[in-house]
Amino acid sequence: MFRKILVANRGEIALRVIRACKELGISTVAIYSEADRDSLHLRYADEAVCVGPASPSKSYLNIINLISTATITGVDAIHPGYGFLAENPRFVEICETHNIKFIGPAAQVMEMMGDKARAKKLMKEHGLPVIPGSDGPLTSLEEATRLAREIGYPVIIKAAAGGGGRGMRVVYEEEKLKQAIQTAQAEAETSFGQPEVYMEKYIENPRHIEIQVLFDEHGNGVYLGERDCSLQRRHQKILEESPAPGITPELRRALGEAALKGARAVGYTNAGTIEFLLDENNQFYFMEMNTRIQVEHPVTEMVTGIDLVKQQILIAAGEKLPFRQEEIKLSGHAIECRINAEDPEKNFIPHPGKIEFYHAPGGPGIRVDSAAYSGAEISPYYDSMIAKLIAWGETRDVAIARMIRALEEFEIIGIPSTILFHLEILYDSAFRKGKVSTNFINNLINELHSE
Amino acid sequence: MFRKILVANRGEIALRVIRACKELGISTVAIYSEADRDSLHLRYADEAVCVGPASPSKSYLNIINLISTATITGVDAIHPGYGFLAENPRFVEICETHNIKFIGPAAQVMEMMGDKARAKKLMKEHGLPVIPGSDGPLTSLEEATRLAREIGYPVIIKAAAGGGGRGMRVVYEEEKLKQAIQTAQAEAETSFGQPEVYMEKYIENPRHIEIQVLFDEHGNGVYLGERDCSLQRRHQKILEESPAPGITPELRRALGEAALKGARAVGYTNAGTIEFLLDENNQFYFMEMNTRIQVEHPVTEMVTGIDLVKQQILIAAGEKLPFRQEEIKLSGHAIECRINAEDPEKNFIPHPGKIEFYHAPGGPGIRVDSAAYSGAEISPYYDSMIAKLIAWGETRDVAIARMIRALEEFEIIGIPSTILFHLEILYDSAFRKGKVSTNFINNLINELHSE
Amino acid sequence: MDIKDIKELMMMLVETDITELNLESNGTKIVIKKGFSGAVQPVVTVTPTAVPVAAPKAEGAEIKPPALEKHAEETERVLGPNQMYIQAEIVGTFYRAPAPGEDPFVTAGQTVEPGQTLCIIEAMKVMNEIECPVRAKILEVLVADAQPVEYGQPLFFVEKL
Amino acid sequence: MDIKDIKELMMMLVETDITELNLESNGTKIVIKKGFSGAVQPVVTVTPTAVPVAAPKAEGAEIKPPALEKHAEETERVLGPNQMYIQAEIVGTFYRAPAPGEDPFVTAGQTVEPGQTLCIIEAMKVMNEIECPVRAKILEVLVADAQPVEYGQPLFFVEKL
Repeated sequence: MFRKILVANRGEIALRVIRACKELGISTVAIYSEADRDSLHLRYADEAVCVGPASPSKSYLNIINLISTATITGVDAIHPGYGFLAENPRFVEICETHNIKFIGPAAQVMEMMGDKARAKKLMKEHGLPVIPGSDGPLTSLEEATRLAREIGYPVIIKAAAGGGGRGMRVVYEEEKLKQAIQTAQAEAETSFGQPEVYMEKYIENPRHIEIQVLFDEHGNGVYLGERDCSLQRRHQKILEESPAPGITPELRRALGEAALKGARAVGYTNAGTIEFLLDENNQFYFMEMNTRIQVEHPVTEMVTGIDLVKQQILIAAGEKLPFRQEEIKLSGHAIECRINAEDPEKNFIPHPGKIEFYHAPGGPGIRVDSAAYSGAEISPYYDSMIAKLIAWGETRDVAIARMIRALEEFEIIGIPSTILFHLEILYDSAFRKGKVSTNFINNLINELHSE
Repeated sequence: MFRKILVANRGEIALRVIRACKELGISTVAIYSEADRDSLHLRYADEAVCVGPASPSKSYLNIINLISTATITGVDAIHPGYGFLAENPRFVEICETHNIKFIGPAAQVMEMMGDKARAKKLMKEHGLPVIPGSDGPLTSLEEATRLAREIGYPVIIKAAAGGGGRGMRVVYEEEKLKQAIQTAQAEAETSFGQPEVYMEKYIENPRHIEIQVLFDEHGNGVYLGERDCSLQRRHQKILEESPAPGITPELRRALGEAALKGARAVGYTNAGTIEFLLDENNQFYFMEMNTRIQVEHPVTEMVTGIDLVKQQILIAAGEKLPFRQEEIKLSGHAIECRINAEDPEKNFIPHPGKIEFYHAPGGPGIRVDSAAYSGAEISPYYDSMIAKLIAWGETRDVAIARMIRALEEFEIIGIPSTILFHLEILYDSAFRKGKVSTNFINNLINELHSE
Repeated sequence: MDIKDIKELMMMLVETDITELNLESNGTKIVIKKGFSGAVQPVVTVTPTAVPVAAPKAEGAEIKPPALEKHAEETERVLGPNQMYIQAEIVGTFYRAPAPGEDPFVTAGQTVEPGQTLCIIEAMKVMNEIECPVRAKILEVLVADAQPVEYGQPLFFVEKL
Repeated sequence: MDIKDIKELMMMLVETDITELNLESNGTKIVIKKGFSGAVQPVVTVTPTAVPVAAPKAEGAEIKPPALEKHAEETERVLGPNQMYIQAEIVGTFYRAPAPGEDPFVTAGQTVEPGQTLCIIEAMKVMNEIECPVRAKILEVLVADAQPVEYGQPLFFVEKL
């Protein structure tokens, strides 16, 4: 087992990893930028090292300072959290070179799955259903036009690298195709440094369903049910739940087995997530694989009772998975609301600033993952998440009722937050019926504006 | 179902009941004394009524003002929480007279079980094992002397009414018997207004094991596993856990069935707890029944997934229990630490005052039930509990590790608390091995003092 | 020493953790203080109540506002000499008259004697007559007939005579 | 001092955290105060850091104190004119000499030229020579040989020449 772990992240996920380490009896080294001197994650760690100025590229993304910190503090392993260097294969390689265990998959697996077009091709070869589309980056307008006719409009143009909605365009008719490709390429170039884009069939009212997998380094793998992450605004997840409403045990098994097959095909190790798109006929398509712990991992933890971050650490330390597929039982229902420092009244503009007063909800079935406290600053340099609020209930209805009362208890004074917007979601009758799709949030916002 | 409930309590248990009501869609009326104007429980309720000055006898125990509040706010039911009027049969009768449903057992059942000597006799008649002793209050020194010889020293003298250690004396030899009885009688008179005391065999190194039961009003009853509440200081519970370490499934079933038999014998309804003493040979003896929700109910909720306070409300509303005994499964292990505003360095003297800064722990497996916040006052008029911290883990070891890291995260600044004392318990090797008895805390305190 | 000098000194306070500077010029008397001035320690400012306020309820959450909280405003008046409140000592329903349709016990402007009945508060079906503790002139009746009152709620605003 | 000067001073109070300014003119008596004065707003007092501090560890919790946090004290010195720190720009191991056993690059009291090597910081097995940015006199070497340093940690206390 590891003796000491460097937590190469900040905020709530750094805290989450530190908590897991403490419970496993492993010492922790936190890193922080000059803007994060008063952050909670470095207070909870055993050691803390300043790795650069506020700008992420000079601190949390500064590989030299991170590796040097790992060396001088003598850690055995690095946990990357999510974001920052979590999906950077070069960083993984450098860790390997320095005999520091990277808690995640191997560099070449990460690299393979990081290239979305390549990953899709690979998964298709291994028999996973994928959305019809180009087999790689589009090379010419002629090819694009022909392909679009073949699979039928609407189609979507997406950047080969990156995500988060940048470099994406939906095209409903041929005359708009050329311009859409050009705009998407320009955005992709600006955002990710690579202009390559690919095309696929656009699915209306799709659901975003993802499967959590765990693979140890001895070839054993399990899936831990699914998460419904359909509630997104500009491709940023807002509310996630597990299990997904209305999913039958058969569909769950089919999704889970597809995920295991895909992960096994690339020799995946550690925790990972396979994202699927589910259409209105319950057909699912492989979208991409995230080779890290996800923001929304707690909903899976709540319904399985399995601590995913501890499992990540144990797997990286060479341990075998302590459970087999048939031992994993889903119990009840969990929902996560991401409470962000954003102003829903003003187009969800991030609103950094000082939290004058902070009081988190408690009581039965409530979990709060947050690095916030009374007096904490939400820094403009990093993401605007204040807290993840997770509610568990025996049923989805109980979880919803519990989440509502917890949101009503939550006190964040000093900066705007998305608490009231989450209440709008939870009171929405379509949501309560489980009628969710990736269009849900936009529809809700339009409804609220028209009122 | 009830439309509106009066919560006849304060602090964390008032909040607990309000949370359950909110999740069930029931409106709430909070009551508060003049000393509690800034308390959290009245902020979270839909309505709040001041019922008197700070002194409990003039506010939270003021039956006239409570019933009048119930009438003018038009509630259907009253939830008494624990303490205050929760075990007062007269109050239950008055509620009945005013057509307000009291959420708890019937008045006559409460009265029967409230008289400890009578309850013990009754349970003995129904075949529950009881500790050998007097069949009722001691009537003469001669009788006491004869009885003590019969059952053998050491014996313990206890007040017939009340609890909490007042009116209790252990006697190891005959020449101390007379004085012990007189002192216990005097204490009983002062504390409970009744001088009656009874005698029983004193068991060395006993464990306090209690069984949670739920009975609906249609004759259905279940037990929800046991709690080990052996860790007590002066008969005040400090740390509770479920399941009890080292209890076999057979012993659990025997305890559970004894509890069901006892409760059924008196026609018990709603949530109740049967306390047993477990000796070093795993023999158990009925001690008493608590006819209310207990402070430590969350550990049972954490391992069963059942919301006990919601069940109390549903039962009182006439619903049938939604589960049968065989459907109740215990999963993992839960520990509760009572964080009190007491100074462990100064003989645990309660230390009311202002909480200048309050930050509760979070993350996986952690639950906090508390009415505290930054700026809250711990009032000298009421009990000194700041928070209940509950940790769940797959195993007892995981729960202990998690509780330790949560205690280390817990920030209460401005008044002393028992946080560090709880850490001493959790690091103790005997505790970690599950070697607990009601002498544990005293032994630990003596050890710490001798260091 | 001119305005520019003073501004410079002030900027030094802004940029450093010096919190206080006293200065007399000719006799050269200087006091410079660092750290938090006065008796105040490091502080975190919060909202005026320092108590979590119930979050605004979202649409659909049909929740009644606290019924009996408004009287808090009442007690915020500045009392003149001899002015006082007569407050509820029990929780119940306030009645101004002995029975429906009858004249109220007292009205504003009236002078009442000690022991004179001011109102009735009904609690647990018992009609409790509330007596005036002093000789006083009723300045204002603060609660409407048949309204619920809580403990400590001001019922009458009076002037002691 | 005219109205414009006074307005200017007032604006300074508005824009900064200076809370009090007294001033007498001819005899030059000035009082400037910063921080919370007299009638402050509602406050919650916390520990000096205003940040939750790790709870004291109980017996058995063998936990090492934060290794690299002590240098915070260093930056609290009051700098004289032309005095400055040379700080670490990378995280790594600090070496005073080109190789073990050799003379240190610089010692206290020494004058160094711009571009002159002050020390080496080893990061990822690369020896980074740290050069002096200005002509300066070394007043103090703040880190011992072969010690780890973090970003922004003061290495040398110097006086610009």
